[in-house]
Amino acid sequence: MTATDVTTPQIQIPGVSVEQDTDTEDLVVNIGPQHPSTHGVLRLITTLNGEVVKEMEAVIGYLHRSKEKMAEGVSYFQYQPTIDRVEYLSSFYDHYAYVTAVEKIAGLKVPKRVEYIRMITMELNRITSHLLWFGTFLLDLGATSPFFYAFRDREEIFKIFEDITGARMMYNYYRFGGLNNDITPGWLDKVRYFCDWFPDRLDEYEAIVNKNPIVMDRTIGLGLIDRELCMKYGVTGPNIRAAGVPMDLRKTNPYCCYDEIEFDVPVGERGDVYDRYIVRMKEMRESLRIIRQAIDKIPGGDAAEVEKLRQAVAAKEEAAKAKAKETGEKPEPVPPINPDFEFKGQKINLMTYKPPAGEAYTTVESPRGLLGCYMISDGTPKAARVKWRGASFSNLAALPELMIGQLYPDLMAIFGSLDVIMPEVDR
Amino acid sequence: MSNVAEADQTQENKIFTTLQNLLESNGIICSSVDLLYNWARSNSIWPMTFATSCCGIEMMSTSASNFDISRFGSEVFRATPRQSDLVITAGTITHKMAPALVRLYEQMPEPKYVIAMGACTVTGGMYEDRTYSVVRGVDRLIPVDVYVPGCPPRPEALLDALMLLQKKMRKESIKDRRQRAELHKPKVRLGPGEVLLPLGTTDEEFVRWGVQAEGYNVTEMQKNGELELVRGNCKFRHERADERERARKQRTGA
Amino acid sequence: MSEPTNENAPENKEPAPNPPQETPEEKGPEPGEFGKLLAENGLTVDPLGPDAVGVEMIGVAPDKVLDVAKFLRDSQITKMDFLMSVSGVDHKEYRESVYHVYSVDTHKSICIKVKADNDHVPSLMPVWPAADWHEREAFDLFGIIYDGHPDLRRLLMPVDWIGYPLRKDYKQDDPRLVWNER
Amino acid sequence: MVELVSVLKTMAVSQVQSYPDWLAQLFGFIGVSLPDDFLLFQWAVILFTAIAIVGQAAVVFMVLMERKVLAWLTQRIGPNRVGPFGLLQTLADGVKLLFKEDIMTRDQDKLLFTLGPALFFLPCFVVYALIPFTSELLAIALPTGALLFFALSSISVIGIVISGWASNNKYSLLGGMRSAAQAISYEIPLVLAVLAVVLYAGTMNIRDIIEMQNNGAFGFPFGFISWFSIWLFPLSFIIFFISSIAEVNRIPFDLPEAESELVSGYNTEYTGMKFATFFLAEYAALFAMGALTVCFFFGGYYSPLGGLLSETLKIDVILQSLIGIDGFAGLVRQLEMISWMMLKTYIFIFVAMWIRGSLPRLKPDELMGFSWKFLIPLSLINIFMIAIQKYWHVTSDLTFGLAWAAVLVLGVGGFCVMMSRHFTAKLEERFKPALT
Repeated sequence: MTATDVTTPQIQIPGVSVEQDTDTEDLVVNIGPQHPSTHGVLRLITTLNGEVVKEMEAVIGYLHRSKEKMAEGVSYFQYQPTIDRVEYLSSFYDHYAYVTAVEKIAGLKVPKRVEYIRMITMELNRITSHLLWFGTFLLDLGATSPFFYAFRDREEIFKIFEDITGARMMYNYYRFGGLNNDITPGWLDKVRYFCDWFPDRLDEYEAIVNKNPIVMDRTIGLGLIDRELCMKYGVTGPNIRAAGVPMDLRKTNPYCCYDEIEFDVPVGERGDVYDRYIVRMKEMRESLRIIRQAIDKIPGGDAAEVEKLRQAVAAKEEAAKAKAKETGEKPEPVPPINPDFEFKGQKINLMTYKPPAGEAYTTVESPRGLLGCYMISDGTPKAARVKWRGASFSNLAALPELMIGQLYPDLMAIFGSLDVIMPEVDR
Repeated sequence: MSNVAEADQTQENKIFTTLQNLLESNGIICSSVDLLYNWARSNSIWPMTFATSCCGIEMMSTSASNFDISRFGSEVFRATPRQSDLVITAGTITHKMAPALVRLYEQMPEPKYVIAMGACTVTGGMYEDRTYSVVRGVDRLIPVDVYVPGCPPRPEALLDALMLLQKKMRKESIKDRRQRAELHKPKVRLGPGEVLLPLGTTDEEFVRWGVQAEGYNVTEMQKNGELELVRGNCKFRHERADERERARKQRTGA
Repeated sequence: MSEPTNENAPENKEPAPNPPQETPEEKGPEPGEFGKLLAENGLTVDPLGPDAVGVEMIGVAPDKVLDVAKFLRDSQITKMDFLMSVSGVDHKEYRESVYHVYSVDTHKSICIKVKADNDHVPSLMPVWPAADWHEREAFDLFGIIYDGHPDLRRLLMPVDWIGYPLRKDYKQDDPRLVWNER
Repeated sequence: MVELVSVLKTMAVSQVQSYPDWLAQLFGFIGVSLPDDFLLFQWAVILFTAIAIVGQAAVVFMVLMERKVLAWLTQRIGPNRVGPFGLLQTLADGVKLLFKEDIMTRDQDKLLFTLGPALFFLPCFVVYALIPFTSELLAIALPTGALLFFALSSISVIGIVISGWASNNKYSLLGGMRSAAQAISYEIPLVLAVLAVVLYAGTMNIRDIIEMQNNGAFGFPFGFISWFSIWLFPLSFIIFFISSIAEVNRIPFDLPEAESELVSGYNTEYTGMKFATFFLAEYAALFAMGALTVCFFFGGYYSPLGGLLSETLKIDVILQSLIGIDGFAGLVRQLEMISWMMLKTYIFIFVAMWIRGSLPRLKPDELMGFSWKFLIPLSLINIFMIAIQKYWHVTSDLTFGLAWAAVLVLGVGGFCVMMSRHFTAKLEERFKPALT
């Protein structure tokens, strides 16, 4: 819908101008900072002409928690719990960006098993994030039930996460060059079970929503984003993919082990709200596909098997030591297990760990788009500068332009479809 | 919600008055009214949808299927403060957000309760040190009834806090509650949008939070020192210019 | 599109025309792919070598940064059309504005560093409009003034905030924040 | 004054043809003899009071029912802490709201702010006087009952607009304005849909319409088969049901208080008992609309099993013999009627709640478009068809009746196809700017 479609038509009577004769006044509605559909603390100062938005200004910073200042006051490892709160719906991604930045600067080698586990957790996290988006987006449109269904399914993934990280939302699981702990025995089976169980739920949701005439009527052709606008504001993620630009860092600049895995990048046609919905739903299926492949390919397999290998090596070492004691010779070197099977790379003391001077800008394809972490290390135990480039920050910047000329109720549909999450905007 | 005018607190609730008379005259009626009153309100706590960050997601989880806050009659999340009894401060409160929270609290009708959910609103949490923008505990702004530690607390913890609040409500008397309400009335009346006042402006002109009002160039005014934006004392009472002058004199000892 | 990489491959992959400089030896790092290209087109920049990920960094003088940015955006070889972020950096003596730019077509990125001249840096909004909020943020937190920015005011902090909180010498001594005493 | 009283008296005599036998027997059993004047004139008042109490109870139950149904739809339990199965939950809410502080801000129009909820509440309950819960439990059986019902229920919109204006809140104002626009749009199809029934029945007396339904269409008077309206005008029913949901501001038509857009719409500024008044009135209106749907299309208080219970099985006689008191047969028949009435009404209320749990909200422009571009033309076509039907006395002949039913089905189907075409055309139109 273009701007000219919705603005009030001007009645042309010769000699009489409607604007002069009728005393109309614009209505300034101040949406937020506390409003049910601003997804947190955002303030939108909206000028309405009737129900048509004439002007909009976004005021942010209501959740500015000085994350970047905190990084300069604590050690690299101490900063890690804070990262969870930068973007709490998909905090594995922020951790990944941060941890890789340190690893790149320090040149730490990461075992392949770790990369695979990181990939599985990140993709599961993408599903939780998209599920929450699905629920709240439809809540913004006025449908209540999908919200509850989405939360029910998120709990299943939370159970999977809780097994290995011990937390529902704030995981703090990745470490420099490895993980905090290996996955638990049988965890992969749980993930596999989830992968088999979840597509049915997705089918159900799509059956409720995809062809729902009200949803279609409220979303199709609305909030059009094209490539130009994405470049203008730096819009990324499913929003740019819905506009037909296959910009996905997992494909274009593969990190982790995404280059060893087959997956598609869902792309929309028109770049409207409906396309963004469809792209996100398809992405969840792609994530499941990635997880399934990753489970099959993970080096070492289940944690129990790796543990067996580890025990075997330990037993051999014991035996060699005992033998050496008897004979009085040096113990024979025992071949270690494949380093790819380990969940920790180089052994480091995390509390005092400091990378050498250098800088890195690591980027991850988070559920909301391009997430960047710019880190400058000056060789001291504290980072000189950590800058977060949240995807939502740029996605939100495009909202005022998208909204001009649209109806007020469309604000919720368009804003919801951008999938903005405020802590990532304000940091 | 900036256009919502400040509540006219002089409006008396007639029911309160009549009931108080009843209470003072007859002890038996007092206890039975209290019983009914406490039973009713402790079982229908309507929270406000106030979620700023991470804890907000857990609050949503609490209302969702697996934890189901509706069992306690509290699933009626009202978006407007006028109809809610409880504000769950789910998430960090920053200096920029603080006036909004205080205003929301003041807009709620008595009896009103606060659950400080999560470490950030209890003490400032991980932002207690080394940050410049976070309020160290929401109890510096509004009175808190139940503190829920955790970062974020699990949904079960929030349910527990709700039950604790119910217990607290059942012990209260309608009379005490009224005295408390008197205590928490705002001391200084604010006009609509009067949050920050440049020096020498009339009451009609004002600069809104974080936004440039018409005719003002805040950056420039700040550069030239024309803008004396005072956030008042800890309760965000933004006094008028003369009151401000007096306060400054007192502070400096002049 | 993507070549097979070893497991420790840099994220923003270069086809590595210049492997990381092993022995700079007082010469300073040699210009990389973009540095050479810019030099060919008469735009001299300071080569700062690749960063830990392998992204080429160039230092540009404030008066030249608009030309360099325009060239990087319009050149058919570079096609740097996507500004990822603008970061302010405080080096105590001076402040720096760092631009990370990405190309959606060639999947390469570049880092442009501009030393602020007495806290003044030309705004790159004419080249990349995406810089709008990022530059406002850097102004808000570091006090870097972007000349030519149409609407430079505080973004994250309240309008009446005193000081630039992300500077190294920032001390929070605002008497108005009395509720913040501990 | 005297004239007025006499007019009223004659009205009462004409309305309340005779006081029911079972009631006289009941009073006789208690040992009270009522004066004739009382029974003639004040009977309506007593009945209305009784009905209002029943209605209040129904509304209080409905609030809980809504919460339980929504919980059930989303795999939750719902309120279960207060009383058995949480039955007293609404009572607790009500008492709490009664004791809440009543806030009125400085800049609000105090008179209108107070008047708003009352104006909304009053018509929603007055219409209960017009609903026949049984053949006797009816406060006033006006010959223009249906007309008065819609006239009264449309007053409540004024209450919403007034309270939206007086709140001095922009969200409230938007909500009030939306409500006015919505009411104007949806009252037309609502009345047009009923017009079909009225046209066919030849009366606006709601009780007479029900009685006619029980007398049967197609010359086959048995239970639900004889409810001619639903078989002859299914289209009317669909239009009526959609419009009635819009009329009582429920999802997908709850634009006046769209929570995700307008915070709480017209009642954003209301606290305590004033808000409770809105809350109650909304549910009262929903109940009234549900009851009206039953009256017009589903045989009102008559059993879908025909006379199976009362005539074939003679439960009234059995009960009377069990109790052993004369005069209770009539009472039992009345009880059966009110049970069927309530059951049918609650089925429709449940459907409304079900819809609330499943559908998203419409946009204001779509809402208007749906009414003006789709429902109103459809109901005009419907009336035209009914008029033909009436003119040719289609229902007197079974074969002709069936043929007409086929024509009706074709007509409805054709219109639905047209509708879907219209919809796809609209979508294509929307695609255009994106595709070019």
